[in-house]
Amino acid sequence: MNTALALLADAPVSPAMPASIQVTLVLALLLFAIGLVGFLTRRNMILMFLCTELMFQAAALAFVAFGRMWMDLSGQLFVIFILTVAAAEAALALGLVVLLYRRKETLSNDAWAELKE
Amino acid sequence: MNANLFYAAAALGAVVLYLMMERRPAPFRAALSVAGLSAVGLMMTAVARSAPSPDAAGHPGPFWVHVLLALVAVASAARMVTHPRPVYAALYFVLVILAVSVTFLLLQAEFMAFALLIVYAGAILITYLFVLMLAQQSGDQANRGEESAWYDRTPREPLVALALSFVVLATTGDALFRREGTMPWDASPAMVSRASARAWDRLDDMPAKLETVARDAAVRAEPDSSKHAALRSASLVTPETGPRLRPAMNGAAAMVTLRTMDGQDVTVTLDGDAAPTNSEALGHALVAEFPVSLELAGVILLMALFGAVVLARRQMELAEDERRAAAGLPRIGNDDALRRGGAA
Amino acid sequence: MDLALLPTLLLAAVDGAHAASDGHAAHAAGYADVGTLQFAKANVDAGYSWLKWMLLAPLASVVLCGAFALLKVKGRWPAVFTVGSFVLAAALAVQLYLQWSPTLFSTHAPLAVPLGDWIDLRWGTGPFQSLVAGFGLYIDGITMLWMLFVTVLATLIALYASEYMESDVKAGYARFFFAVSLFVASMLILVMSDNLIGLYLGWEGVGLCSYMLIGYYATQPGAVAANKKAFVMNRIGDLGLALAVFLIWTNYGTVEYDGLFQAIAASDAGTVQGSWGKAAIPFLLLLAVCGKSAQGPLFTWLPDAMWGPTPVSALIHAATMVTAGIYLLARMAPFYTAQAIGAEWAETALLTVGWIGCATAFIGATIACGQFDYKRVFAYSTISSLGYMVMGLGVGTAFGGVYYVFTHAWFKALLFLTAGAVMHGMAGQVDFRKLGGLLKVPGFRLTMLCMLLGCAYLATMPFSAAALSKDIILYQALTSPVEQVRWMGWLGLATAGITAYYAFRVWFRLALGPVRMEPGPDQHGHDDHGHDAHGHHAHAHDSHGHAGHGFHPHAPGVRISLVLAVIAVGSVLAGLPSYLEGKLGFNWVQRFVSNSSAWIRDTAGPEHAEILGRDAHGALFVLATGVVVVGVALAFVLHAANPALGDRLRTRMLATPGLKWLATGSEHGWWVDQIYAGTIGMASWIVAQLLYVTDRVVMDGIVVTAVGRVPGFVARIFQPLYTGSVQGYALTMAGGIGLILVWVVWIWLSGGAS
Amino acid sequence: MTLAVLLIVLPLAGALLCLAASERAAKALGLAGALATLGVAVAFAVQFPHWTDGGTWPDATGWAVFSAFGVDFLLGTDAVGMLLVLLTAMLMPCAMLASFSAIVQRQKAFYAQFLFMEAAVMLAFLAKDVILFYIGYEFTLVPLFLIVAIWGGDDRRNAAIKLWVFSFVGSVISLVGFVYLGASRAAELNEPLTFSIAALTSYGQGLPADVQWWVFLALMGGFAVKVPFVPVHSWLPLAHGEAPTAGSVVLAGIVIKIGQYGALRFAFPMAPEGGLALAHLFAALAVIGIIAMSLVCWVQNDVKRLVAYSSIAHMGLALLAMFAFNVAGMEGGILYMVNHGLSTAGLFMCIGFAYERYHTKDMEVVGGLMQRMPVWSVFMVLFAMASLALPGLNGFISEFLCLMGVFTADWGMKTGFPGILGPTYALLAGSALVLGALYILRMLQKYVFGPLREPGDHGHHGGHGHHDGHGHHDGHGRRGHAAVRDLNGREIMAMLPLAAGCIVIGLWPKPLLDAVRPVAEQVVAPYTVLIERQSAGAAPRTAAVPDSPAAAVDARPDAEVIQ
Repeated sequence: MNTALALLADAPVSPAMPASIQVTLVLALLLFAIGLVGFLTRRNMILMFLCTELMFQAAALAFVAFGRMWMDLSGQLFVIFILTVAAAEAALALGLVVLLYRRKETLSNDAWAELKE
Repeated sequence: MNANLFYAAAALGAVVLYLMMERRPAPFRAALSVAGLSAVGLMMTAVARSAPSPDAAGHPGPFWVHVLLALVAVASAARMVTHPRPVYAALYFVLVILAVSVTFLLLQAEFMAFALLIVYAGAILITYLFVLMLAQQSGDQANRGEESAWYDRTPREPLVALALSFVVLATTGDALFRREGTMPWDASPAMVSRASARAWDRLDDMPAKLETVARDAAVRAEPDSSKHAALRSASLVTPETGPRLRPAMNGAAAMVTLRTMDGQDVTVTLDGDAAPTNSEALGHALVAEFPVSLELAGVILLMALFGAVVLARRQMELAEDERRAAAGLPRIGNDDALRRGGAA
Repeated sequence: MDLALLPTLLLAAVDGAHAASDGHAAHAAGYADVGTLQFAKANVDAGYSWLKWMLLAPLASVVLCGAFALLKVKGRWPAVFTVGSFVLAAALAVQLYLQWSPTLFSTHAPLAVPLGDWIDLRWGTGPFQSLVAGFGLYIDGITMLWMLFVTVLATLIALYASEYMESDVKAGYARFFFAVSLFVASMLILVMSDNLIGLYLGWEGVGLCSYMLIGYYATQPGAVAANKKAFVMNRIGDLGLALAVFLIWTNYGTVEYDGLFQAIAASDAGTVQGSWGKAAIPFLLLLAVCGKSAQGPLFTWLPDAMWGPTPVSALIHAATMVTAGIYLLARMAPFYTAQAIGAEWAETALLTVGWIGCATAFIGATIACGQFDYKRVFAYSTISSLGYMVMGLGVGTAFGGVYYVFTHAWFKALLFLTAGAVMHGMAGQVDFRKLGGLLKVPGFRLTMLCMLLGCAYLATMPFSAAALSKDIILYQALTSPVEQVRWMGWLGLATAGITAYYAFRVWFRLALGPVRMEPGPDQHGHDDHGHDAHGHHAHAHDSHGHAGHGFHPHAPGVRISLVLAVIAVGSVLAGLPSYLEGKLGFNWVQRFVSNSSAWIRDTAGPEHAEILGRDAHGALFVLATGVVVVGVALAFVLHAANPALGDRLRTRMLATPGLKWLATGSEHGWWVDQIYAGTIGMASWIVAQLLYVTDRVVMDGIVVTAVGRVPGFVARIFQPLYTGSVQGYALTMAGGIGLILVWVVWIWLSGGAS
Repeated sequence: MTLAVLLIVLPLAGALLCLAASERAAKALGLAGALATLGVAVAFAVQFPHWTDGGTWPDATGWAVFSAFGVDFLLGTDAVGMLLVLLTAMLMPCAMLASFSAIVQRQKAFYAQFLFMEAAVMLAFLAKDVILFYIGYEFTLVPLFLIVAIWGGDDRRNAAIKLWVFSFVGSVISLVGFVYLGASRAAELNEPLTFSIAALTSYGQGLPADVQWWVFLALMGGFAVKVPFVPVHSWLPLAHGEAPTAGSVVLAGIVIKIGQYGALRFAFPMAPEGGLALAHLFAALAVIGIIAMSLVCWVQNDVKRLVAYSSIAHMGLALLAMFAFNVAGMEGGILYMVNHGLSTAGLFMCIGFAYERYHTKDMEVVGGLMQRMPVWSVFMVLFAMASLALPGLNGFISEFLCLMGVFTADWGMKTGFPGILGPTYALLAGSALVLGALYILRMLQKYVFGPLREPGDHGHHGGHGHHDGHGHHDGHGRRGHAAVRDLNGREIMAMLPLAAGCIVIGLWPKPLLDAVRPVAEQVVAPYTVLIERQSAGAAPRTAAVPDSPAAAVDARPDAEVIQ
């Protein structure tokens, strides 16, 4: 595996060093990207919100990882606030969704395009 | 890092995600998951400096556990955004949260890990599930026999979306990992000492804990068990000037003075274990450094509460309206306002 | 006098004029050049500050009458206030004359009385560093003359009006006397002010009062149109006056007469050659005169001014206000001299003045011949007489002009007041075709005799005050070395003949012949319903007249008769200065002129001169008498002896194509009004409408709207992006973020890296 | 300083009170607030020490509002500002009195708007800091917009929007000039950023000519909209036509004066060379405005629009006189602000009162009102005469000085009236004397005099929006106009101060002249220097720009001046 890596690698393999931070950051990136995909592709309003939550997760991960990297608590503090906002958003968003659902008996956001010119 | 590898992996991931968006036969699905996971793994390796080394003390958890968690999280996230049935999607999201919180644990963010579990998996997700159930059961007739509604089965412009998120992912990753030496992928001694100094300050701010840990340390340091009782009742000495806690040069240790009942002073040296735990530190930081933000967070929650209540009332009115409409009575709710979406 | 040589004289007139035309250029300088000017410095004497009561008394009456008008207090008190204040003013004027004139005539120094500050703008101490125009008095000969006859006539006419306006006691009585008092105050300010801006104040003040009084019958559209016309035409003149004041200040650094005249006297004739800045002054002043005295192109407002109550016509539009122009010319006479503006400019200015006056006199007279409204006849005769006065100043004798102003004030006031009396009695009938034989009507004899006197004076009967004063002008003109001036003289002579004709045409028609009394539209004294809306009083030919039967004219009362008598005597006595000239050795009026800023033109023509090769005095007498006799005789034949002949002649004229224009033209004032309305009026109206449409449609409509539309158009371009689906917007946003990231990472970072 | 602050705070407080109070108490509160402000203004004027020497007062150092942006809250003004403050304080109660019966809906809001506007205007006139001025200048727009948009006539939306867009764009343009001056000053002298008027003035005068050209264009261009100059005037007639009476009064009496005040206080002193270079452009615009607008007045049948157009012409004359750059012209122009404020406000009030009774402003429909309302017609004639500059009334002094300044501006140094316009302009502008008489008298002829004409059923006649007291007229809508009464005591009280002002200023202008002269001299001084330099033959420093004074100002002997 190392040889394969070496073949692919563009640089000499640097001395041993645990890369958990990088891994976490990549995870964050991936989650964010996937969340974005979800937000753009899902038509279900609830799931769209769920995807935003996914992106929140990504952000939280990144915060914690960087906080760990710099040995600083601010990252985790930020995550606390993210949690707060997420909770608030969930409450309101879901309330709205239910409201809209009541109006048109569907969760598809195609039903709501009144902003169109 | 190896940019080409990174991009290649990202592209592979995108393709996999695209293919996951339609229902596939089982073997195809297996192949897909293998491809996707390997794409993730490749990405990890592309950014990782090397094969993981046996863990050294003080370094966050074992590398492979990280990778494993990442795979789980990504896989379930991918499933979540592609699964045709919303309830399952929500459940996959719970999985993501689990993985993430464990990652937090590994990153020594214990409090956050548990908070995430409780708040998300415990509270928010349940709300989501409630709403989904609520909508699904009444939405069934819209499904025309399928196990899920059409709008859950047909993604919107998947290619564009994937292309965009590929760009975001790839470019961001590139920006993060391309240039060597711009980021201290692990804490430098300077950072460590600064962090420990901050930790000692926090401890200094917590006299009660400080006294306890100091007594324990003193007892541990005192071979003569006859003195233990006196030490256990000793109290902290606060000098006229300067802090009670005097960190050592490298910050790895700190000294504090205790005074026993019979008035003799004992200087105790505290080591890293005495430093406040993550939760303690977090709490301290929260109230000592970000009180205003804390208040604001509270205000936000309150407002959300109000909003939720208002919406709830509106819904009740709606129900009322529907009943009146059914009975052929004029509606009382402001229809136009609602139709315009200006209800709330 | 032998009328035998009259024809020969007339025949010889033309070539005679030619004969004297040689050496015109040589004498030209003498015409405008009166040598170096000298003006006695005014001596400031605050001891005379009691003169302020001359202004304050009428103003007090203004306030009282105004209060009465606002509080709608009925009653005759306004008349009492007005007459009382005028009496006081007149008394003060006389007092001033007795007290001050000896000093004036001995020292030739005018009296200056500072009363208070008005405009006081100083931004330095040097010359041209201040614009000061206070409430101050500057009293020299002409001022005193004007003060005297204005106050006295105003008193009499106010008295007359107090009866004439009886029927308005419940309506506009207070308003009327408010305006009259204000008028006298303004007029006195005009003549007594010691600076040009003060004069301007009075100048526009009298204009305002004329405006208010012409429009006194405010419900009559005609009256309101007339007073607008009067004000606007006067405004044109006022613009000239304002510009003249600017120019005067710009050239001499002061607008106060005293300093101004000193500055002119000090200026060196050589340096002013070709300076338009100075040369324009007399012409702008002339423009002002044209406005106020209804001269030249601006004369058309005066006939319409007859919409006002007749006493107003008498006081303002015949006796006093319209002579303000002549006052201005006399006051500013120094500007018409070579020293002030250079020889050729000065002569041009003088000739312009002369010609304008002469032409106006002639045209006015010709129009007067065609009128059937006797009040309008007198109006045009006023224009004509004013033309005479202006011509007098133009041909170089301010004395003649001012003297004629003096005499004219009396007999013209008399004429209007008699006309008023007739109207008053005949329910506002102003068409003399509908009246006749009034001499036989009991109660109207005095009136008609007074009118006879007035007409005789208007016709400048020999030895009448009017003749004596007018002949000075003619003498000056006809004996002038300048050919053009002599032509003015001949034209003036012709005008005199025409004047004699139309004056007596009116009188014969009114006084002689069978008694005819068709009442006018206006029936005050018979029923009272007409008074609540005080409009019916005007001589408007509106439908609601009443049938002629059973009409009892009511003869003028004691006040009117008294005033008529007094003014009649006054008109006769106005000739005294000439009658007594032999005894006193000086002419009373001339002495005023020679002790004023107009002294440079106080001559009555050369002592020994020739007209047509004969002694000027005799010849002029014969000529003047001749034309008058001819005119009167013609009038007698056509309107007294055989009125039918006159009417037939007129119908014949109207029938003959070649002569039709003559009759109709003079009846319609040579269509001047129509021409103005058709050219200037119509053109500017069209332009104005175009401008308005442009402003609304083009500026506000098209341009502004177009500009306003731009953002809308821009928005249209991006509209398709807004599909309304949330994810559409999210997609756009993500795309934007992607682009930024691509730029950052692939261009910026790569550029920065390695 | 406290008095100055009070002048701004008092109306604000009054406005808030109005909003808080009940509909019934609104009138009383509004009037009380305005009167209290008037009292403070009078006290301020009494204490004001610089009536005759052109100084500014009070001189207290303000506190930095946004020190980062160099904005100091610094109040103080000179004699001209004082006059305008007094005018404002005097007009506001009159305007409110005038609208007691006209405004029956949303009274709280109405009177509150007026007090808000008063506060803003006071801020604009008292500010010693450009940005403060700008804040006040802009804020006047909000109440005005609302007044027109809520209580206006039928076309009020259109009018309000035009009013807003025009004024706003204009003031933004001048803001650009201000910011440029402030920023470039801070950059060039590398001093902390400041917007104090004094600093910017002294800095602006030092700028090179072509820069000044742009600065002046920006500042004056902005203020020209407010004045308004042709061709950016088209918002004014509409706004006047639609605004309620009090709105027109304030708009004509105060708001458009802020534009002229801005020109006087900022545009002229801050970029003299630019002013000199652009003088002929703006003077030409002014002359066009005078003549064209006067002619337009002549064909107006909407009497309110007539007065609106006339005030465009009048302000054109005032600005023209200022562009003569000599003491007489500047002084005349400044006096014109006050006098025009009095007479035009009075005219609008008269028209408003008649409109309240007949609900039409069309002179074809209603006229000859003298028979119905003699007292009203007295005021009407008085204000009309004042606005056609009859000597003895206030209009005369200013118009005479304006024309004189313009006329004598060409005589170089001799007259002590250096300037660059000259007789040609004066002659053209002087036509205003005649045309003014023409249209004003036409208005009187149709509207006041002549046979009585009344709309058949005024209940539904003419454009009256929801604002007018329509309700109490319906009762006798059919029974003709027997119930139409002459002015009542309140209305007379509302107009008396204006009438008194017209007469007093007309007969005794000396105090005003003395108060204004030093200020006029200060404004003129730099121009005198420039004109001297240029007429002395020194090459003008101006870059090649249109209407560069090089063409216009060279000392010409009188003989050659004949055009």
